[in-house]
Amino acid sequence: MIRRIVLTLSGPVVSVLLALLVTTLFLSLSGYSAASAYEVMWNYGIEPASLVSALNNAVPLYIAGIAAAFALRMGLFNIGIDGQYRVAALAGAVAAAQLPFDLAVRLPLSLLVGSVAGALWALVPALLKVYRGVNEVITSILMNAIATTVVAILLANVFRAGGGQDTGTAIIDENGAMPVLVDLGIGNRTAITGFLVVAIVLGVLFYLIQYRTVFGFTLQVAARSPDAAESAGIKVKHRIIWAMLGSGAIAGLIGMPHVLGTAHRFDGTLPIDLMFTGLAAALLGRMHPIGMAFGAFLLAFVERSSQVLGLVQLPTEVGSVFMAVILLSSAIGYWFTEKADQRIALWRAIRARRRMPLATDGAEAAR
Amino acid sequence: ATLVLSACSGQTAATQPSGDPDAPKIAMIYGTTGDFSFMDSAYKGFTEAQEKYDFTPLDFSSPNTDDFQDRIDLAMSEGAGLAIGIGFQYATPMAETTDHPDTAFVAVDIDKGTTIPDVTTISFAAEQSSYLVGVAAALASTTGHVGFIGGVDQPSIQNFFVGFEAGAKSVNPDIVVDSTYLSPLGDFTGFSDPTKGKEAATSMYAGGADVIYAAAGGSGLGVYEQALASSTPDAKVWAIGVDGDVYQQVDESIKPYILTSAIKNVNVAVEDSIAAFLDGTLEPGEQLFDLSNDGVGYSTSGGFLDEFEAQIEEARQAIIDGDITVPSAL
Amino acid sequence: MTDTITHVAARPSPTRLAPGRAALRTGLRWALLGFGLIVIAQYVADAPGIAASSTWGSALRLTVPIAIVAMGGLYSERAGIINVGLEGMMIGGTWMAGLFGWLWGPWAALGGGIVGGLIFGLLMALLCIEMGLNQLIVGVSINVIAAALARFMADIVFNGVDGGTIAHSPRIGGSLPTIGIPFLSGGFGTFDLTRVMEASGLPVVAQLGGIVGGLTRDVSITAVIGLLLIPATAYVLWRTPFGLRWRAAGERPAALQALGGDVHRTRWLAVLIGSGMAGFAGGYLVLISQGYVEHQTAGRGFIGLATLIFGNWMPSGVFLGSSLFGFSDAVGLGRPETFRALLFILAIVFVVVGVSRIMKGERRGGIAPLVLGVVLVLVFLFVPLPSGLATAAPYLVTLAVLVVAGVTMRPPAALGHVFPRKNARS
Amino acid sequence: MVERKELVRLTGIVKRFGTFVANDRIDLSVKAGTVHAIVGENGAGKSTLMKILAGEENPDEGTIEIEGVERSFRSPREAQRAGVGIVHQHFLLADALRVWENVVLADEPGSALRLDTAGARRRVGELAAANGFSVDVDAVVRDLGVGARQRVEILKVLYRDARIIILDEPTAVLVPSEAQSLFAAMRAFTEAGASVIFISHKLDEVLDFADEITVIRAGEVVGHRMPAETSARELASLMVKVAMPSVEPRIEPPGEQIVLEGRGLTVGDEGEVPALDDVSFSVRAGEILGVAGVEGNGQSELMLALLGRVAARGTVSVSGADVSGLSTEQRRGGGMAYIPEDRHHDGLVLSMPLRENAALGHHTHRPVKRGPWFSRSGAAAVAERIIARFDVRGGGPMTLASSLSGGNQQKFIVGRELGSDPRVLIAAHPTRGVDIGAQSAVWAELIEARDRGLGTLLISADLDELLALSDRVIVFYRGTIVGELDPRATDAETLGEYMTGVRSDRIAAPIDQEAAE
Ligand SMILES: Nc1ncnc2c1ncn2[C@@H]1O[C@H](COP(=O)(O)OP(=O)(O)OP(=O)(O)O)[C@@H](O)[C@H]1O
Ligand SMILES: Nc1ncnc2c1ncn2[C@@H]1O[C@H](COP(=O)(O)OP(=O)(O)OP(=O)(O)O)[C@@H](O)[C@H]1O
Ligand SMILES: [Mg+2]
Ligand SMILES: [Mg+2]
Repeated sequence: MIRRIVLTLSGPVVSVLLALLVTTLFLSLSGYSAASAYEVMWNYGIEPASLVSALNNAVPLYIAGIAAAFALRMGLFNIGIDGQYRVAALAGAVAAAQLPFDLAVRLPLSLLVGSVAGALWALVPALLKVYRGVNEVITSILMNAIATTVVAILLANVFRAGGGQDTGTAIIDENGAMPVLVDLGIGNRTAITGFLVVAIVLGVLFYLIQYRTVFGFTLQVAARSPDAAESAGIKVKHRIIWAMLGSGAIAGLIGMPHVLGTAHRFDGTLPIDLMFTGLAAALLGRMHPIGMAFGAFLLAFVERSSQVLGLVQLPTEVGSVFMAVILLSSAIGYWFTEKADQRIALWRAIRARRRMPLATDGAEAAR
Repeated sequence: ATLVLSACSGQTAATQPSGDPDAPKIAMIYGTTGDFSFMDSAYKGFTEAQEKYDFTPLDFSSPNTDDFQDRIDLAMSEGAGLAIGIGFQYATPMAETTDHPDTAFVAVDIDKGTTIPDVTTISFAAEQSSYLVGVAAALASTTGHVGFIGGVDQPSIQNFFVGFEAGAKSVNPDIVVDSTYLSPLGDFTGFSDPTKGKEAATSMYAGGADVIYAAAGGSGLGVYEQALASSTPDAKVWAIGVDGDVYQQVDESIKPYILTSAIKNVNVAVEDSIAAFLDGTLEPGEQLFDLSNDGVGYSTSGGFLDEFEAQIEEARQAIIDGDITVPSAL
Repeated sequence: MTDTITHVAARPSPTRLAPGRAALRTGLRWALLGFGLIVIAQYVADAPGIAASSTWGSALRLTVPIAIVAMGGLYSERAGIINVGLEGMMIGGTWMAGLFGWLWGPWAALGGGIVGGLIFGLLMALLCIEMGLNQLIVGVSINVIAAALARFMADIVFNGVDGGTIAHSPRIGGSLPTIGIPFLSGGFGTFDLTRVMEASGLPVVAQLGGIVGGLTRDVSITAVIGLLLIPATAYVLWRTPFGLRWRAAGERPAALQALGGDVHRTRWLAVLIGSGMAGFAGGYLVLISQGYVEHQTAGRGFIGLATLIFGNWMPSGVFLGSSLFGFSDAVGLGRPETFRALLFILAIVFVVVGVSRIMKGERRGGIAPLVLGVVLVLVFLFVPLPSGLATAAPYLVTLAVLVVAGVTMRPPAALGHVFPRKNARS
Repeated sequence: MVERKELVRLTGIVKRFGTFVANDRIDLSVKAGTVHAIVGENGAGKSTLMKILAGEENPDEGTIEIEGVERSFRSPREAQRAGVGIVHQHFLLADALRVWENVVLADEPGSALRLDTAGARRRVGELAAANGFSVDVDAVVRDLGVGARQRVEILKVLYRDARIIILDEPTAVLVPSEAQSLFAAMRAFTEAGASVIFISHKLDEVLDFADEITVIRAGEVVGHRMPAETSARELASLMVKVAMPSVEPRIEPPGEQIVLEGRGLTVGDEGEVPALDDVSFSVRAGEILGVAGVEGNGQSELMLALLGRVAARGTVSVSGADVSGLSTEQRRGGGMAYIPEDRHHDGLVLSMPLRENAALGHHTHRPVKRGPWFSRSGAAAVAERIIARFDVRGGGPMTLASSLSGGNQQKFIVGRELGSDPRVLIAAHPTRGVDIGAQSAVWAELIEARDRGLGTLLISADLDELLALSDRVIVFYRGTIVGELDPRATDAETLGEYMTGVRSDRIAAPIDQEAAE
């Protein structure tokens, strides 16, 4: 048991160390001082405001990670998350601004509208995969580009409320916006967004659905062996559709923290790259709800702390390089720890065998 | 390869910004350089100011679109006396940050008519310069057909088109003005895809346009290249640049095809506000950079506009005098 | 491009490489139908752009980078390694092409592109083949790393150099030659027949001149090399010992290994060649802009990946897919009526496909194209298209064709499977 | 018997996987021109030994001598050069490639720049013809049946001029006629001076065709016999400590109630020759209805149709209730159980533990399903029960299915399917590739379930199994039933005639079929 815990923990630790090593190497070779970079990043990163901001920014990454993982556990690579959250953010922003209800009704409804929009956008690749055998990756890529255009057209011709350079939809007042969960009050801007609750709920739901329900079980079976699934009475096509719908519905919430929490409108300049950073968080966390939370926080932390790199005359890109390397080294880190674990297991087994009398032979050991 | 790279690296590891510690700190908060447009221009203004004046620069750039507030906070917490935000997205967070006694705010490239308490807002009348290059385009065109290539289909770029079209039509009401945007709102690849810029220009030149105004950031490179490629000995075609004086930036071989550039002096705005802050004259309120104060304009490098100078200047004066009101998309 | 409709499901290795008589005849029939439609569409939609040499020239130039990067993906995926990192390899290609081109000229830029792609190909091979890491993770990481590194390194190398900034390399002096076909499209200073045909304005003649001229006039040597890579790859794939092993490595590596083939070496080679090609595609882009421009790949690596799947992991399919994409992209960049003309052509083709399928008794396969075709006809006749829609033209067209085509996708059977070095169990 | 030259000598071969010894000081000598059989229970180490000889695994100790020369193979290729060729227990063919491509792979004729396609096809075609194999060299392997696939595997070996041909359980998947032609081919090889090493769990054929027999148990050689001097019983007792599987004649007749019935079942698109053509049959409670037929004559389609996995015309009823419109899940819920043809393909999820595998098909009801939840403890209990009751050896509920031996995997599936007390069982090749110990166990379970009233549709390629277990046998040929036989009054030979279309009780059926083609 202890070995398992140590092993699970050592994966990320080794990854981060590896990432530090590689980034340091890079910075040094390019003639920068890595130590000073890490120092300012760390000092800025651990300020309360930074930690809170990282936590808030980790929320959309986490949601994106869950969305990706939801499909990946069914063996589907939903690379269309990008388009799904874009469409959903527009729909959600319009709903949050226009619905004639109080916050208690309007907020959940807007979230629901976003989810439904995201799910519908994901339905296209799902249906094409099931009924036309078209790989979901290709349709998702196409749907992303189409989403951008469709959203732009809708925004320009239908929903635009802002003037001048502001292309946004109508402003969402406090009756539609996500309230602050708690203001820690330790320094400037240490309010934690209410979306943290949404993220936690999603994480729990993800865990329960994927790990604990019969539905999750059937998804796993369908992913690993479609034929065994069919023979056991599990309809693989339905699982594909549900997995994509679920992924899309979750993806629909990715843009909501920005829309309902930060910008209070949809303005066509959603944070980009949330999909890939979220995917990175998912992969970092091995698609486990808790692991992904760590992954998302880590990435958000690096993103936030790299803002100060300008202080040491370093380009902000160092942050991106660092994040990219972390992603890669996470894979390598797990590889190392797995190898190490196998070694240890083998070594122990050999020792155990040596201590045992030679009465039992190989056949027994095999059983 | 790394050895070669570090050998030609200009940077050294500097742990602290240069300059004396008592000098005032000035922060520029912006997206990322390399947009071939106002970010680059602003950055140029910031670096040039560092050479002229004594202050400690705080260079805060970030590619993200959801941390404008963070960067304002960062500038304040680092003790910046002045924080210059580049881009209209700073308007809202700066308006919401009401308590900044020790830090003056400048917001660059804000919509005209925006006033924020305790913030200096700088806006550019880009439609005016576009109008003038539209006039130039119509005068230079022999086919009665000109074109516009925008990077991203967003209001700030549409504004260039509106001015350009009005200018061209003022010379020749029957002129055909084509327009194309390379990517939709929200997809910024249109600012950095010279391949597409080039093909859009190919198609426009082939369709009969002989002057193309490119407001497309890095994609403009493709348009300029195509002006050279589409020209034949008997039919020369032109390209018009944007933001800075493109004639000065491109290769010798392309220079003969750059008719003019619509200039938007973001660098001047940045430099001026730094100077004003340092000698204590920076006032909150709106500053409009337009033709009247040379905040926007057009370039004459290459001398291709010499024969039309009178007409363009006339239009310019008319705008300054208010005889012509240039339409705006903003 | 209309040929895509007839594009059939992946077949195993063709018994003959050159298309047979019957295939040629169907191909010809579709080409004639397509050409006829283009002529009609030009007049119906009043869109000279649809048959203009500029449009077809653009289509060719926009097709090439996608085709090359997709072929690069084909190399690694046919060997069993999923390549989501194409975009990153392409970015590496643009950066290195910028560097090499600036230092040593345009030919070197192409070489630099290959080198840039190879750097990430090496990484991918090492991590995916040797260490057996998850190929999706590696691919995604390569994309992220390449983008970050390109900017970081540009800051160090290009920034501050005369004519360079963090976002672009100094201009590449000189360019590679372009060629045309003598007496047809004015190659080598000869008479340019197609230009005269196009200018004549005569129905059929002008369109033929426009299309042929556009496709053959002033074609850059890079495009020629890039397009030649497609038949070359098809040859390698189907007609060489390496090709056989390469396919086996992606279908059933254990079978290859059991017969003494070296799965790892085959996969290494395939990944490296593929990454070099992805980088080459980057180099192609750089030569168009005469320098590296940050983000200039603009997602073409992903489009390449989509094209690869669209093309069912076949060189011919990749060619069709990328031409479809390139052509609609060119049309989307042109005047709005050109886009309407394309809509018209698609509508008619879909209706024809639908009707002919229904007449052949494939009722279910015929309904989708018929409905889509009729909808497009109605849109063409009655709905004014929003101007912004044109930017999505290639994506919409590709999606529509996918809906209609009904291709059975057949990815390499071992795609994504790790093949450990020792004690491999199938 | 004339004294023959020794072609292969293995001495003191030891192979360890981790701490587990798969081969323990094995000595083996194979003479030229002979068929040398190796028998042993599942997991005894036969395949491992052969992989060592074929250069795919390195022995930890011991030496390999080929024609008296000591060799150490570092790769399969070196073994091939030395004349060793192996046909694997599980086929190693690339489905998407053509026959000739699979054969010449890694030894292609022509230069590096040009594969001599024509030459390769000719060569493979000639090889096939010379050995009496009827395979289309241009066929895509995906479209081939098992028999043809095996011939391709053998062609691979012959193409490389192997003199030592290893066949690892080649007959497990073959029907008798195919097996007969394989034995004929084996004879031809030995007459040409080659040696065949032959692994099988079917002791009869070992006794009939081998010249020498080596018995392995738990990684060690426990016996060496000549076929003439031994019996199946003796071999079995050397291999394992269980009796030969046998079936007592049944005392009570099957019940009267019809539990499974198919009426006019047809599978296939309109306008095509149907894979299953208007098949009607019924199974009564407590009855085992055997289905004989060469693989690919509609049996798979029948099973899928009964299970509701393919679209079929006609009706299926269970205990009198029409289930044609129901999904697989509903049919299983209604008391249908299914032992699939290929345990790896659709019987188990190899990468999941036994706990999850035990839940397959039982996931719609308690104890696995509690409300919407998947009950881990419920599933584990089911797995425990199967493991205990069906003597599945090799691990507990958390063991991965992939790490069980084939026989134990099979027992686990049988246990899972019978564990829910179904009314109807559709069982395909329930003892394929399973050692005789496991075979006895599986048979006993099927008989016991039968006596409890289970109606079984038994599809098997093993005619002895069919004849031993069935109460009635129907024979499939080209998608239709061509005969119904009483197993007590018939023999394998007669069955074979029906199976190959030589005989048919279906009036005018053969003419019909011909017309359809
Ligand atoms: N790659 C491997 N790693 C670990 N253990 C292995 C491996 N291959 C085989 N073994 C072990 O070696 C033992 C012998 O396996 P082998 O394949 O030789 O059995 P076999 O006699 O061929 O059985 P069967 O009759 O089922 O084919 C197995 O029980 C297994 O535990
Ligand atoms: N991953 C594994 N680790 C350890 N042992 C394994 C593993 N996979 C298979 N084995 C063992 O290897 C032995 C032989 O494996 P093989 O692939 O030959 O299957 P098999 O048991 O012979 O199956 P079948 O009876 O279907 O032919 C089996 O006894 C099994 O226990
Ligand atoms: Mg075996
Ligand atoms: Mg076996």
